[in-house]
Amino acid sequence: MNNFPNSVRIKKIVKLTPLVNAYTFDYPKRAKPGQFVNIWVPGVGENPMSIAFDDGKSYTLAIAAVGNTTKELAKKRVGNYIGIRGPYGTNFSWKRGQKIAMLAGGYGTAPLYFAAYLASRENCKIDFFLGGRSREHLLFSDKIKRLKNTRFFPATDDGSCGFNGRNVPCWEIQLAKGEKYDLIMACGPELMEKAVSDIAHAKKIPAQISVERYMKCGFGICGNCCVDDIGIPTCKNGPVMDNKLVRKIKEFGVYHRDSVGRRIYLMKDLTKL
Amino acid sequence: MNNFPNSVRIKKIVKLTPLVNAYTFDYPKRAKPGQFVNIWVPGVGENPMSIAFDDGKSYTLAIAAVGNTTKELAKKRVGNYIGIRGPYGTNFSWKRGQKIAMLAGGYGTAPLYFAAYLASRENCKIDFFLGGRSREHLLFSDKIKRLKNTRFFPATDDGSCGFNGRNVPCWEIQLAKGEKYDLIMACGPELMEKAVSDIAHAKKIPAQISVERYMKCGFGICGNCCVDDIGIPTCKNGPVMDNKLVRKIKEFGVYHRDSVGRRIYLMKDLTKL
Amino acid sequence: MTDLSVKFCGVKFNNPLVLASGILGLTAASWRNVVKNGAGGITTKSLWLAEHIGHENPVIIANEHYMLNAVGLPDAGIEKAEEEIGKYLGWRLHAPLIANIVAGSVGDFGKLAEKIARMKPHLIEVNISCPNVEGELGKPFACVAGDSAKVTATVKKSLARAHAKIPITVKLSPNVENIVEIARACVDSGADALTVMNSVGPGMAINIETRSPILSNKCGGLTGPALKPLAVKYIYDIHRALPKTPIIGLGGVMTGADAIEMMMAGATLVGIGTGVYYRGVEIFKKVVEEMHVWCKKNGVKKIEDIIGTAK
Amino acid sequence: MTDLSVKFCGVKFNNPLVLASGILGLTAASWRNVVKNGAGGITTKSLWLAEHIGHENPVIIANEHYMLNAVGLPDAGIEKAEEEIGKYLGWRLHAPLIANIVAGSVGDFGKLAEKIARMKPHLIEVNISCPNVEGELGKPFACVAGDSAKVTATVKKSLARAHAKIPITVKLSPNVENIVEIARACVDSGADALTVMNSVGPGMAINIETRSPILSNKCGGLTGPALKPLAVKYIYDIHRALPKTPIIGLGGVMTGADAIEMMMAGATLVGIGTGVYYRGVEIFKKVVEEMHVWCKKNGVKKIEDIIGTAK
Ligand SMILES: Cc1cc2nc3c(=O)[nH]c(=O)nc-3n(C[C@H](O)[C@H](O)[C@H](O)COP(=O)(O)OP(=O)(O)OC[C@H]3O[C@@H](n4cnc5c(N)ncnc54)[C@H](O)[C@@H]3O)c2cc1C
Ligand SMILES: Cc1cc2nc3c(=O)[nH]c(=O)nc-3n(C[C@H](O)[C@H](O)[C@H](O)COP(=O)(O)OP(=O)(O)OC[C@H]3O[C@@H](n4cnc5c(N)ncnc54)[C@H](O)[C@@H]3O)c2cc1C
Ligand SMILES: Cc1cc2nc3c(=O)[nH]c(=O)nc-3n(C[C@H](O)[C@H](O)[C@H](O)COP(=O)(O)O)c2cc1C
Ligand SMILES: Cc1cc2nc3c(=O)[nH]c(=O)nc-3n(C[C@H](O)[C@H](O)[C@H](O)COP(=O)(O)O)c2cc1C
Ligand code: FES
Ligand code: FES
Repeated sequence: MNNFPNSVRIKKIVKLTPLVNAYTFDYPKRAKPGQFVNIWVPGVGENPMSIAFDDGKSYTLAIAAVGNTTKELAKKRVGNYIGIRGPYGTNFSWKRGQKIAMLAGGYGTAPLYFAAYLASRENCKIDFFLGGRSREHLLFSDKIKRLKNTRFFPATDDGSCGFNGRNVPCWEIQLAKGEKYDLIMACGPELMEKAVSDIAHAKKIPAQISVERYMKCGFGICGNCCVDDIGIPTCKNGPVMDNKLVRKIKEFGVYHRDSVGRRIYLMKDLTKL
Repeated sequence: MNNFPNSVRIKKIVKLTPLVNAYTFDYPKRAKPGQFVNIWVPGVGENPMSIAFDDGKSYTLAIAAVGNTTKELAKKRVGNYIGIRGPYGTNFSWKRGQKIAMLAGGYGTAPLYFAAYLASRENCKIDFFLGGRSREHLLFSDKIKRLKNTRFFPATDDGSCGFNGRNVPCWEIQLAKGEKYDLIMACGPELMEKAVSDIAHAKKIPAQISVERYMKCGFGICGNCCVDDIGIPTCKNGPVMDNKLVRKIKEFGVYHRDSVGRRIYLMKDLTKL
Repeated sequence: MTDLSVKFCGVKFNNPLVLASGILGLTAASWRNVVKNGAGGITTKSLWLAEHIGHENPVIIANEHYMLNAVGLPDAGIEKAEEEIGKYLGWRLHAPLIANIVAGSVGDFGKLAEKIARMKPHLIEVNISCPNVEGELGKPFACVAGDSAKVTATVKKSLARAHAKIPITVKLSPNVENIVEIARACVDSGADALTVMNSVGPGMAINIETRSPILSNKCGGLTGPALKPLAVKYIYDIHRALPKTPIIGLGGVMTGADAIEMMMAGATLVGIGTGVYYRGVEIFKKVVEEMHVWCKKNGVKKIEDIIGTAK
Repeated sequence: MTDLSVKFCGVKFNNPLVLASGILGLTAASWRNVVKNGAGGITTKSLWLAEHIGHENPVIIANEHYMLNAVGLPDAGIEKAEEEIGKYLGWRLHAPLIANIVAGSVGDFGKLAEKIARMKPHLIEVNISCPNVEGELGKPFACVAGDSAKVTATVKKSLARAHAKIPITVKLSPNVENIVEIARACVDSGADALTVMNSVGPGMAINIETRSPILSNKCGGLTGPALKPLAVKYIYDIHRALPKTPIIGLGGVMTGADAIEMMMAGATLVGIGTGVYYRGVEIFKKVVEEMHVWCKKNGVKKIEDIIGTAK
């Protein structure tokens, strides 16, 4: 019941891509893939970040330096204090031995790598469709390659690595070849997730999707992350949601709400909806 | 950790003596002999009362109507609400099969009856020295008589029942006859308890004594019940204390403090101490 | 079954529990979700005339003892209010909507009230007591009887001008020394009801490793179960001074017993906000159930019978 | 081992934790028992010039969320004070004695201060902020800057007249809107230090089966861990406004981290009262131990170095 930030010292910082650093620190609570923490940079701000890995003693987060809090974080050194609270939200789950397709994009790769790491050890068969702008922006690709029971399908917009294009079309090729999956997991840009949701729904394949919204508290009080029209908070009833629930989210893939609750449309022409 | 009064409905009221009524009510917490509750009469006051009996479902208290709260209480009917919080404080304890002398006076009889009821079922041999003004003021005498392994030694100032005199001299007669006790328990007027403490100390017989002081909170905060010179609160470290500790209480049998913390001497000439 | 329904300024509520302003209060969908979880009525997040940016995160911190918040009253302004209120009322749910309004000047309160009234919420709650928002005097309006009266009168006048017969409740701050005087000033200036109370403080929490106040605003409103005795005392005093003025009582309500206690002090409606943190959004159903159990055990047929019966 | 000693108005304390006034504070024996349990210093229960009867029981109620008290400042008067203070000082313990004094008029404060000064306590704490005791204006002195200043000046004058060089700390009430203004008025009138803060409220708790306020005084001072953010905020603001005035900070301190937080806000000494309810009288030893562990982990050599270092 304690949602005050815990001060943790950064133990390790590894540059993963030009934009993304991996930060590791000891943390007393355990996490499951798909869950997130709020990371606080004193005097600057606080933002939700998925847990990229939990080795039973420390967490690793993969953080892209995009705005002023994450850029300030990028200046931190090993030994500096940061504030962490959580883990919050729901997680990806699977059954032993399932055949799973994972569709990951951007920093969304982090929780799915964590899931793949665990599921592959419960002899699930994993097809990991990792999309990104170019080779250097593919997060954790070397680690994913080394996972057993896992086939790695990179997809880059510039074709510099693997399939030349988005990871969803690359996945559809496998489907067309008759690949059967017991479960789909998607985490990344919303439009990618929307496409996965539509396909999984059409083909009646169970799917779990990470629905991310602008978050303030992270524990179901402020209401900023509530989605239309079911009105539930994605920080508490998500971020990972079953596709049956995601299908009921009218705004999914259409709009989300900013920090004052105003509707922001993903694509201009969708405003008519 | 909840020290708010619980509202309980009075289940049974039995007149024990001209002054003392026995009140029975259901209570969710279990008690041990020697412990007390604070009984609250809304709009009037609240006072500490020993638990005379706990049958595993309900408490019975034996309450003398002496001042305005207890007199107001005496007007209550079965079904009326009263406020109870506790049980507070320490309790009498014994080992299976011990030979125990119990010296009880006034409402002090209540906790010792409760102890005798339990100890006699753990085949302790009990000599119960019950003192009081006259036959009708002897509390629970019929119940005590019916306890097995228990010898009943009533003592009345007016000789109307049993030994004509105080219960301590009556007990000393038994000691003189060579009765050996493993344990002494005393609960009643302080001067009676002081005499027991001195005799037990002199004869090196382990003894437990109920030290009662003016109480307000009942859980070790207000300090009103702290005894000189060890300064510990009798509501929390007592009321039942080992005689070794009681010997360190300089004020025991000499003075106590009233509701403003002023010293009140039991006997006028002791003020020089 | 006990009849838990209450009438508040003529508006019927199926049970006396209303969602407090600022908790899960941004969208119609969220209000409906709270109604689905048992609330008898809904109060919106504070609505501004125009967009109002809140504070940076962290804005809410909480532990087992208390919650501190300095969300900073973020809002997207009147158009968004119209969409959400219209959408909610369109669903014809049986849980009345209380539109909470806030403004930085007395004049804006009037303008905003008029625009909100056109959307026909069941009640308008005038928030003059947010500890993090200060009026001209550098103090919340609610801290000065004169200011409170002026805002109340201005809102009533503008509603009358717009021929809107929507009752208004003025939300008072606990951070004053003369709450009864301020309550009276509001009622004398036309307030139909009073909401007692907003968060306490502000208070501060410092992270000792980084020696930094945790909230980005450094301090924030203090709430939680431990603050309930303040709300009960204020409601008790105000109800005795103004027995005919209905009260929405809130502040630390977690259980059915708390809600009953608040009604006995003098509240007709009971708000729950921080309780959602300690018992989840299902708290409304749980508290309604606890009230039923207590009423049955104590022979209360209609909950309205216990209002203001504390000795 | 970290040096936890602090100097307060020239008086040395082995650790910064002092027993708050009103808890286990009636007799020298009780003070010694608290020192034995780790307190660095002792504050007496409020002392009156003459006998003062407190309220009937119930006077203290508490649950896991808060404590409400309306003990009513009972005291046996000056003779008893002389006995107990003399007895305690006679034992030459290394824990300074802070004599807390209270009076119903400005004049009595002066007379009482002079008599108490003769008993040579290490410090005198002037309690102008008990929520249940009201001055002429029907409000505690601490609620009016002018009254607070007058009491402070009177006490300083009478001590000077008695050539008593005992530092005084004035105990402020949290139930005000301008605590910094009142703090400044006290310091300008000669207060050597400030004690921040007394209990909040008053608040009320009603027993719903009997529909009766539980405290015999109906309402009482609110304390407990949830009130700490108010104390931290007040200490933070007062220390910034009056950096040279040492502060005894108290209000909801339960752990070593709480004490450190309060010192970082600006307190030199940290009081613990209600904490004895939640963690027993051993709380002083426990908190001292927790401060040692934290200081070791964070490289703090002398506890005085952290005073007022919150950003
Ligand atoms: C559940 C969840 C998990 C996330 N996991 C990761 C992760 O593992 N790695 C990573 O790099 N990023 C992650 N993000 C996104 C991350 O929160 C934003 O990149 C970060 O907040 C940017 O903050 P900023 O202050 O640096 O930039 P800003 O300039 O403040 O914002 C840049 C963009 O980030 C988003 N953003 C900002 N604040 C928030 C907020 N409080 N909540 C949600 N989105 C916000 C907005 O879309 C904004 O446009 C996650 C977001 C959510 C909701
Ligand atoms: C641990 C303990 C156990 C007790 N058990 C019993 C019992 O089982 N049955 C019983 O009849 N009485 C018992 N008493 C005594 C009982 O508390 C008083 O008789 C009762 O408080 C009288 O209150 P009153 O308001 O009716 O009378 P008052 O006129 O207020 O007081 C009459 C006398 O009762 C004593 N008294 C009053 N208030 C208190 C108080 N708060 N704490 C302690 N003593 C007080 C004082 O000696 C006083 O002179 C016990 C007292 C203590 C401390
Ligand atoms: C996170 C949070 C946000 C709040 N926002 C508002 C607000 O926008 N407008 C308002 O009038 N009160 C606001 N409040 C105050 C609550 O409506 C309520 O008055 C207060 O929290 C006491 O009730 P509670 O203890 O049930 O939360 C907020 C409280 C919290 C905890
Ligand atoms: C039971 C009780 C009695 C108190 N009596 C006094 C008093 O006599 N004089 C005084 O100045 N403060 C008194 N106080 C206030 C405390 O000294 C302290 O200022 C307040 O309780 C906040 O600290 P805490 O949270 O550590 O208890 C009392 C508090 C309690 C709980
Ligand atoms: S982030 Fe506050 S409710 Fe989800
Ligand atoms: S009665 Fe309050 S300390 Fe014992």
